[in-house]
Amino acid sequence: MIELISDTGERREMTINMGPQHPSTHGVLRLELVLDGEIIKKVKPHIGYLHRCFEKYAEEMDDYAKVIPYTDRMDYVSAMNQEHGYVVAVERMLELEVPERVEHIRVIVAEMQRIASHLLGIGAFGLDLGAFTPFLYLFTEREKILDIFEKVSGARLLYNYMAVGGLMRDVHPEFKEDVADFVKTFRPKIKELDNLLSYNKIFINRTANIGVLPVEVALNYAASGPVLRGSGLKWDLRKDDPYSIYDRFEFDIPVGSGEVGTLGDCWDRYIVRVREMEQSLRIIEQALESMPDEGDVMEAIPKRIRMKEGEIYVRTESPRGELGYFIAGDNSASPFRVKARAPSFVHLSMLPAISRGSLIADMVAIIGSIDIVLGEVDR
Amino acid sequence: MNSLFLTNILNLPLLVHLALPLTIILVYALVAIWGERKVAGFIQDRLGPMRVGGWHGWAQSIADLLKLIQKEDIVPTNASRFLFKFAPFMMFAASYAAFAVIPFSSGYIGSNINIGVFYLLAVTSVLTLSIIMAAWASNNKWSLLGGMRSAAQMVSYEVPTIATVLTVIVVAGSLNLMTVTEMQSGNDILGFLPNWFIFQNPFLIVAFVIFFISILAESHRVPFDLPESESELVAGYQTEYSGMRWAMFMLAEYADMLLLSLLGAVLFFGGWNSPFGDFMGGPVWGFFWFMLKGLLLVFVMMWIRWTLPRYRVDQLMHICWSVLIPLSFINLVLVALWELIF
Amino acid sequence: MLTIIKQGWSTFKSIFTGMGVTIRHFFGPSVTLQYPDERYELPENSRAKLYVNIDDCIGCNLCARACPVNCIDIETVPATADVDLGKTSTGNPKRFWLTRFDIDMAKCMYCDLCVHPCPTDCIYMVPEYEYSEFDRTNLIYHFSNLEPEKIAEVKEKAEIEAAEKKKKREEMQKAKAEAARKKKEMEAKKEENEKSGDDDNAPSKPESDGGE
Amino acid sequence: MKSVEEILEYLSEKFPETEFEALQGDVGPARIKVPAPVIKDVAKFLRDDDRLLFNTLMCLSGLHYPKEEEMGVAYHIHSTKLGHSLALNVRVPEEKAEVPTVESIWKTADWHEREAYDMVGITFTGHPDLRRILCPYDWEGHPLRKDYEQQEFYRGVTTNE
Repeated sequence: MIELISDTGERREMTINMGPQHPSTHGVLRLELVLDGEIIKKVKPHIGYLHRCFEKYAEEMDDYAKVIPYTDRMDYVSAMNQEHGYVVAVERMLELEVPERVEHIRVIVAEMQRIASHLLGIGAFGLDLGAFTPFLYLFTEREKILDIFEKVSGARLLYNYMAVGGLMRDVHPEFKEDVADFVKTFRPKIKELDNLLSYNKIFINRTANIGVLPVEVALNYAASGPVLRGSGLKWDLRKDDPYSIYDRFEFDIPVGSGEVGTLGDCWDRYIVRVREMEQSLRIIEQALESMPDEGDVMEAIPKRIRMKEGEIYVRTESPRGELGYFIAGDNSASPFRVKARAPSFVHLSMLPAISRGSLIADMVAIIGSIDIVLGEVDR
Repeated sequence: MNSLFLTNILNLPLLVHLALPLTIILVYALVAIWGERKVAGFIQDRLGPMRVGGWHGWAQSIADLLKLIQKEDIVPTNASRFLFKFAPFMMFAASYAAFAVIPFSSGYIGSNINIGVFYLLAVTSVLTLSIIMAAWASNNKWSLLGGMRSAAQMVSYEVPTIATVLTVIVVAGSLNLMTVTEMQSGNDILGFLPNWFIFQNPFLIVAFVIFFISILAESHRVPFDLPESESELVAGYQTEYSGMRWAMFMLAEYADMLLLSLLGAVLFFGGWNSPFGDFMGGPVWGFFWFMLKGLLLVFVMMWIRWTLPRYRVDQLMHICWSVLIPLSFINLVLVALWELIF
Repeated sequence: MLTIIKQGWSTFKSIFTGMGVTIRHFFGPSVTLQYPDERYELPENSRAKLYVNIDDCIGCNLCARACPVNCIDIETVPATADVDLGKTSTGNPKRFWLTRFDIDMAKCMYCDLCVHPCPTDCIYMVPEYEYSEFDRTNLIYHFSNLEPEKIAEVKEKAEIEAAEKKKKREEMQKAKAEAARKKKEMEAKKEENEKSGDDDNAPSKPESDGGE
Repeated sequence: MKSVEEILEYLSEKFPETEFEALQGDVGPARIKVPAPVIKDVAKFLRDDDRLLFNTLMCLSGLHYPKEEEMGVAYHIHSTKLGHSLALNVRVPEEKAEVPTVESIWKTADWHEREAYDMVGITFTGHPDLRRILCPYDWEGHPLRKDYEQQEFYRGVTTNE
């Protein structure tokens, strides 16, 4: 039997394993919790259960282009963004010019993917806190995005759509109408989400003032994306270190403001994601307007990639934060070293720092609010 | 009312008295589990079970039951075997026993005792005991946490429940649920409203709100489903249970839900009284009205469940001790004053 | 006290707003599909299953080389001189017997990378998604349409031809070596001749390329 | 915004007896090669100096150069205040792959260094909790070394297929 009082009458701390099979660790994350009652005294994350050797595979491939399908599988919730980061990195290394149409399509699908990923992240966050229904409403919307992606690329989850210098195939003829339709139907859903979840008092009680991440700590831990913005720093790589054609579009960077609690709490991180979806819609609209109708998306794809010698670190804004690819090339067709700097990996490493002294229920909220994808943590 | 009929029916053989509530509970549980899934489905823009049985998968619960009966009965190695096996039955027995004093219609009540409310509240507290028993006997840390939460929660929420029940008792002046129901017959308020307690006294509306919140907590429904919160405690005290024993827990939980809803219907909505005075009255219609009121409350519970996230342990306690309990006692005084003046 | 009432009111208000949303959905239509009765139509270019139009395949092995997971296994046997395998629908001549063309769909990662290099567009993805199997080995699709006997036959033939060719090549090489030796000798002679001042030596006979 | 040359100047000003070197590949920005023993001091200087303020460590990667028989660590740092980035490189010989940790400067290095240790086998001296992070604790070898050979059995289970 579990004994919580030792023979001498002292209160004993209880060590408990949360995960790897636990409904709200978002995959196979294992947390070793030391509990005093329900209060967490110590937390020790153990990762690696989903390690699929992305970096080793990348080195084994005899072509830079063959790595792209593997990038999909890192953060399987936002595959387009992962590909986008990789192709941007390789293109920057090859100093390759990409056609206008390609860039526009890339931005549109990447922003749609950002919305899809946030929908899942928010939904799963609600699910962790016991709200099942918003999760399914958001999933309905996500399905619409995936339907468009399926028409575009032929796959629903792991697209392998972007290629170095172009795209694997052109978009379907009704692409613009489909996307415009989605944008139109999706806007009211954000309002509905606000009514159902964001401003629900119970939800606020569960998330405000929980897992507070001050901005200095966030920077010291190299947090990025919605986690950093939730702490109040206006920092978005699409604006601060622009890649692709993001510098042409007008959009705001939503930041946390401590509206219902302390700055940098779970609710701030959550609401930043919600507001970001609106901004993504704005980007999509602008991109749709300026997207050229004609153009070959495959013309700039090099027949064979032969990399020069050099090291480069290119970062892009994935839905979860700064997705960096460190690529080292050595005059051959096969990558010398590809390291993916995954935002979830970094965010998870600060879990012990922000969750000390909270309750088990808060732990669930914190994990949900930093929105990790274990595929990306373990790569 | 027709006391002759009443005495006659109370002399029914013991077996009938045992079987009637049991049948009601079992049929209700099958319907309610199916219903809950349908409600969840419709709320979530889907359809819920559709395949078993034909129309809207009506036989889904029966199929599930058959499956659960066939399952292996797993007892964890280090569990306390006897308690582990016994807890689900104890839980079901507790909620089943409480049905004895529920006046299903003007013609049928299991036991027409004069301390009905008292008996009901006393018997339902055994639920807490069985949950702790299940949690502790499983020898699982998650279960234990769930059990502890449940104990704290149920003990706390019994206070506002009892306080609000007390307000009704103050108005009714009787602990006998049959008498309480009979007092609410007729349509006299404003000429057309039924004489239900909820319409009789404005403070009883407040009492009902507190009562409803408390029974949500007592029956572990969202937003107070902490003992079993599947995303935190991996189903809490039910973690190690499987097969028929787990089904017993579900059965007891749904029975508990109905029990408390029916209690609410008796105390605030006139029990088996028809909302239209004598129209559609009588024992059979009475049963219909009574179940309808109870099921409506159950529906609201489901509706809430599929809308809201859940509270945290300390917030739950905070709501109980610093909001509901003071409010319910103030309300009790106010109700009493209202009764004194009018 | 006032704050408690305010708090309570805002709590109730937000709860009722949420319940309003859910009850609207309760009476709204469902978005799901009753799967076995209704089926989702995949867009025509969606990637669900690999298919090979074996009649068009020239056995160039490009798809197998492009595959990141090596799920395509091709074995070819060169067609002997007496057989004409014809041409593909795209006009490429076929030169190989495809004795094995297996795709292990259990390994496939649906990346579409094998489709692009194909010179005859004979390997492509088809929108067909119901092909689960109880045994993993059933997911290895054999696209080669040759009978085992035929395979054995063409292999034998090819072997014989290859042996002949090898023989010829060896002979050729011998001849070449011979010619080279002769040439060398000739050149040595030439040098001698040059030394002696005489200069009317015929150039050495060019050896044939072995183009049988 | 400071260029690599300027930063190099500041560094040699601050650490006169150490030699810094700018590496330039065919592509990509120049990187500064820092001798391993001083990396921690350099990192502290880079973070705290008012002209530089590199307050985040974006990425830390371990590399293995089999030709030179060297191990390398690449640091990519960035300043959100001044908006400039810098890449540092550290090279150590293969047989004595030890690099001082920068975990106390940038907390994020904690897991990155554990990963570099796990993947290429660089020991970070002074790291508070240098364990394997992605592979199991009792895994043999470091998978991203170019001379890595996969063990055939792991706890009696074959590692092939």
